[in-house]
Amino acid sequence: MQTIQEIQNQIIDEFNFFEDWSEKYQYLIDLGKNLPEFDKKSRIDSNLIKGCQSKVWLNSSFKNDIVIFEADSDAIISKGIISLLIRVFSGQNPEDILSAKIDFIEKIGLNTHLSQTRANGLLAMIKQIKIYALAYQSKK
Amino acid sequence: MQTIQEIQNQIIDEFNFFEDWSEKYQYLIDLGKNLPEFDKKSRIDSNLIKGCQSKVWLNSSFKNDIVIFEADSDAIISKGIISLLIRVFSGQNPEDILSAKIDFIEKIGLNTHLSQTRANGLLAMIKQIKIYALAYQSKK
Amino acid sequence: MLDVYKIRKDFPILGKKVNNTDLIYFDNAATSQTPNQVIDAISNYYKETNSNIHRGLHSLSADATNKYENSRSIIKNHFGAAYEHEIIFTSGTTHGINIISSGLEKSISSKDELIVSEMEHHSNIVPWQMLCEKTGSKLKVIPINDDGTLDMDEYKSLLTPKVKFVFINHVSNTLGIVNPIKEIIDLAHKNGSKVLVDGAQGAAHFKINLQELDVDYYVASAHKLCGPTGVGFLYGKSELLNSLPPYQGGGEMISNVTFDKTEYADLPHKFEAGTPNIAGVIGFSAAIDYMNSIGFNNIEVYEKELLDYATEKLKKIDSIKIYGDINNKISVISFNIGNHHPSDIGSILDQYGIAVRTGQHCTQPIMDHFNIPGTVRASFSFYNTKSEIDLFIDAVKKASKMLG
Amino acid sequence: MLDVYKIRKDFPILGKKVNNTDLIYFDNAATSQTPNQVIDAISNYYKETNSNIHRGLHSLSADATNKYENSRSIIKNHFGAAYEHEIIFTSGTTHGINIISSGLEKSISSKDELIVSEMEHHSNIVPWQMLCEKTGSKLKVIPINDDGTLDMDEYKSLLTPKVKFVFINHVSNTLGIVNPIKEIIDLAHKNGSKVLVDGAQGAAHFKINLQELDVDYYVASAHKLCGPTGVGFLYGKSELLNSLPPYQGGGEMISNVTFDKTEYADLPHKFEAGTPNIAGVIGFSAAIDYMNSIGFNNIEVYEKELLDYATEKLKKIDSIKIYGDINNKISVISFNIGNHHPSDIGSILDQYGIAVRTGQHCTQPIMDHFNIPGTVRASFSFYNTKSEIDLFIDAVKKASKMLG
Ligand SMILES: Cc1ncc(COP(=O)(O)O)c(C=O)c1O
Ligand SMILES: Cc1ncc(COP(=O)(O)O)c(C=O)c1O
Repeated sequence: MQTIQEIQNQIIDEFNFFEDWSEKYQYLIDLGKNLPEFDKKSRIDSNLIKGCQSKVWLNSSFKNDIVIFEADSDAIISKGIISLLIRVFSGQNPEDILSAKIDFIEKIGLNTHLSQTRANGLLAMIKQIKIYALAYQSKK
Repeated sequence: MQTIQEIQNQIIDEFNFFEDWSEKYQYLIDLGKNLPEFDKKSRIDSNLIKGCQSKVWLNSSFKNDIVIFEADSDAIISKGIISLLIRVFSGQNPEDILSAKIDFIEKIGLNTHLSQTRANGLLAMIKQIKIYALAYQSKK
Repeated sequence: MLDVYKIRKDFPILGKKVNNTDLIYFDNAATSQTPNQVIDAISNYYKETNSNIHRGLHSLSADATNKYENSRSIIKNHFGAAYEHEIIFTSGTTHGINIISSGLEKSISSKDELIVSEMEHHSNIVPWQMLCEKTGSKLKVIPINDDGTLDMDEYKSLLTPKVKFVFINHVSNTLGIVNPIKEIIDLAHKNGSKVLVDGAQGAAHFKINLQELDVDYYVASAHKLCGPTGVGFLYGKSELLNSLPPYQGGGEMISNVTFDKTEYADLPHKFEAGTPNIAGVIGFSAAIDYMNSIGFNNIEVYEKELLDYATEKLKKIDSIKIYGDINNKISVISFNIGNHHPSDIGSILDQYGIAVRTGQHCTQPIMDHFNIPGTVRASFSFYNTKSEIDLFIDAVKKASKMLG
Repeated sequence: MLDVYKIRKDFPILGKKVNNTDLIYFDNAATSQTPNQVIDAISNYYKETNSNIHRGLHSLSADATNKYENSRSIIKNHFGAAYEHEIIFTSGTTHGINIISSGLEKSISSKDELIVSEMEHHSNIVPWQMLCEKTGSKLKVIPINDDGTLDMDEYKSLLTPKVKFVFINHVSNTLGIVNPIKEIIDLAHKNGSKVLVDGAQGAAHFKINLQELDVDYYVASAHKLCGPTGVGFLYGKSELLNSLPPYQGGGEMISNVTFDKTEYADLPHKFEAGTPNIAGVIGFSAAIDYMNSIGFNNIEVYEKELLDYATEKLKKIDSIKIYGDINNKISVISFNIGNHHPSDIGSILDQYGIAVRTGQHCTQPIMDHFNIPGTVRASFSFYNTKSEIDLFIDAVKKASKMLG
């Protein structure tokens, strides 16, 4: 299993190949389209992340000291971004998730998605991922 | 009887003699000291003008189509200024009081006493003088 | 006629680069940009006049007081109020509405009804919901038609004798639709109801005369009409404002304080507790002066031209749906393209340096009406140009194509 | 050490002429002056970043949001709050106090008692009188001693189990006296009472740590600490702020609006309805940064030096009476000379270009205590100089002589 930092570096490398922002966005859109949609019953309010302009649902489970995340969104670029987040966080253990420093979003140039606002959900989403990890950690 | 404008002009002329502000203020202070104080029973709240930082009491009476003003203040410079106002307005008829344009205060350089503020009472005082005049006019 | 390229020089931000391209600012309904004339009025206040007002007798304080009160006159004159003291400075539209909603707590009872519309901004819904909760009164809602206009027949039938107040926006921030507020006010008055108009969007785009409208209360924000943030005004008819209790307690709003009894000051001070946003108020009046120097008629004509130009071009785009596409509206276009999420379109436009707003625009009930998660909203101002619109149309097409 | 002549260059207004002489600004307790660093922060906001916050996803809005929220961090760090969301931006001290007084309407009952002091600013009296009127609760007053200090024995005996809240200023704006708020807070907490501290004067002159103070609520205004008008903050412990109902309804403070049910947003947004004073908040944090670059320790030491220098010289003037002439005070001197009316002294000082405040300073109960119509109040800031004080002393002597 790769570490969180290794995966982030890999993503950064991948994005470095793109010549301009439109290629990056096209890639995110493709990622978004390829991320399987939740079935209706997982798109429930208790899975909804507060603070997203688009709706984002996040689901998690915990087995063998490892957290599995699944997510969905009604906006496709958000879906692309969260598919990257899932790639980074899903399959890691709670401790590593909690201590992770997430820098790939800035480094691949998606900063505006990171503004400190309730309306833009990326920070809210990372926070929710960490809250899940904390919950699982304390369950152990 | 001089008109309101004549009296104002006279006051402006008098103040033109002074070389600097301190002579003007000394004159106002002297005027203030010479204006007779109200007796306690005229210093009542119903004669008090709202909107003065220092307290100003204004009294009026009406006889032979002429309004007589008396005033007092707990601050001496205010008293000096109101003694000028009395000189201008007292003994005039209501119509002339109502239509008077008061410009001597600016012209003798007491503008700061004219700021549009409740705390500085000169405007409030002129307003009250006009209110009295209006009341007497409508009584006729 | 208005010389837009000359005007643009007054707005330093319009020369800015965003994401390596020229900024195209089409988010004017959220907040307008600020000309040098306003920025300088604020800076100069701090450089030359800054002082607390009303209570001081030194020259600086007298100057600051005069500038502040002179701003009140400018705003009173511009909006055609009868008296200076009918203009209360607030921190914005929301604050103005809340002064009234909290002021009505004692005079509204559980037998009374209040009317809002389905197209209100949350700021003109939530305070009335809170008032209803406190007083037990009932909130009734004028629905909108599918073209976005108010259902006026429904309004008339909602106007029963129980209705004490009607709360309505002058112009919808989401749809741009201009409501027939004169008719709404007249009908309400015949019914014995009072009307508060939320003028957050109305005040910025055409000249209004409060006395002719005969409106009871009117509120607006400076930041929507080239003015600074943190300031706005509440207009109320004297006798109504006088009948309300004060909103906040503090300095300035009292004339006498002892522990036994406190007397409140007269209008407008009764509602302006504490040190006000002095620089903001002075900036506000500078903004009004600035817009008048351009001329509200010119602004109206030119913005209409931009609106028509953009609407026509947008309509040619595949699967576009414009909400509130009627004639009588200001330069605001809310739309969606196919099933694309508005935030996806907005994110891509941002990469082209184009700032539009996406989402619900604080009007969730409108979104619920159309059953959509939000819209893309482009709103133009008199400093925008047709060539910006061309670039915008181009970018919308590209975004739609990227999203596939 | 602090280089006052270098610092003065940051304040353009200090070079101003008033009545043909150099301005000497000794009205700092009413409002402080604004350095270029703050003026520029505001101008630059309008020139480069101006946009509505929180709801937008375009770059400009993201920038503005980050600057706004970053200001919250700066203020949280400076005042030592535990969390960002414990800092609520207000339009000033008065607004902050009113958020709490209106928030307590439901939780205070006619059996409860509230405590204020005789030296409070009207802003920290009137809202509690209004609260008592609405709830039937009782307002009790800590008297002051003749040296201006609080009668702490009386405070202790007022602190009965019925007391729910104590409202006290950190520093008296009229007397300059620094109250023993740590002791007041600890006694209140032992009694099960909460404490709101009015920090309008406190925040500007020394560094405070909210967590160490363990204060429940703390309020202040930016315009008293080199910041802009129309902005301030309310600090509250999370659990207390969470337990209060929202103050105003509007945009930003809700998370979901339908006509059936509206959900309120989390802290701090719950209390920040409507478009906030974005430029003001950014200017506020620039002011904090500026003052920290000078150093609050340096400020405290230097202002004490000015205070001692002026006090000593003033005391030599015939028939002068200084109110609150104790050791533990900030650089504020309230005085009268003989029976001269304070406004007479103030008017003459103004002719010398010296701005002092005269009157009641929004503290009528203090005036009633000393049975005077008001005082002359000279308040110094770290950008004032000893030679200004020399000129002031001279002018006071001349004024006294003129008045005879
Ligand atoms: C002790 C004190 N409390 C409250 C206030 C009110 O502050 P503001 O007018 O900024 O709301 C002041 C300022 O005048 C003050 O000095
Ligand atoms: C129609 C309408 N009402 C109210 C508001 C709220 O204005 P503010 O945020 O300035 O208080 C807005 C602005 O967003 C608006 O467009």
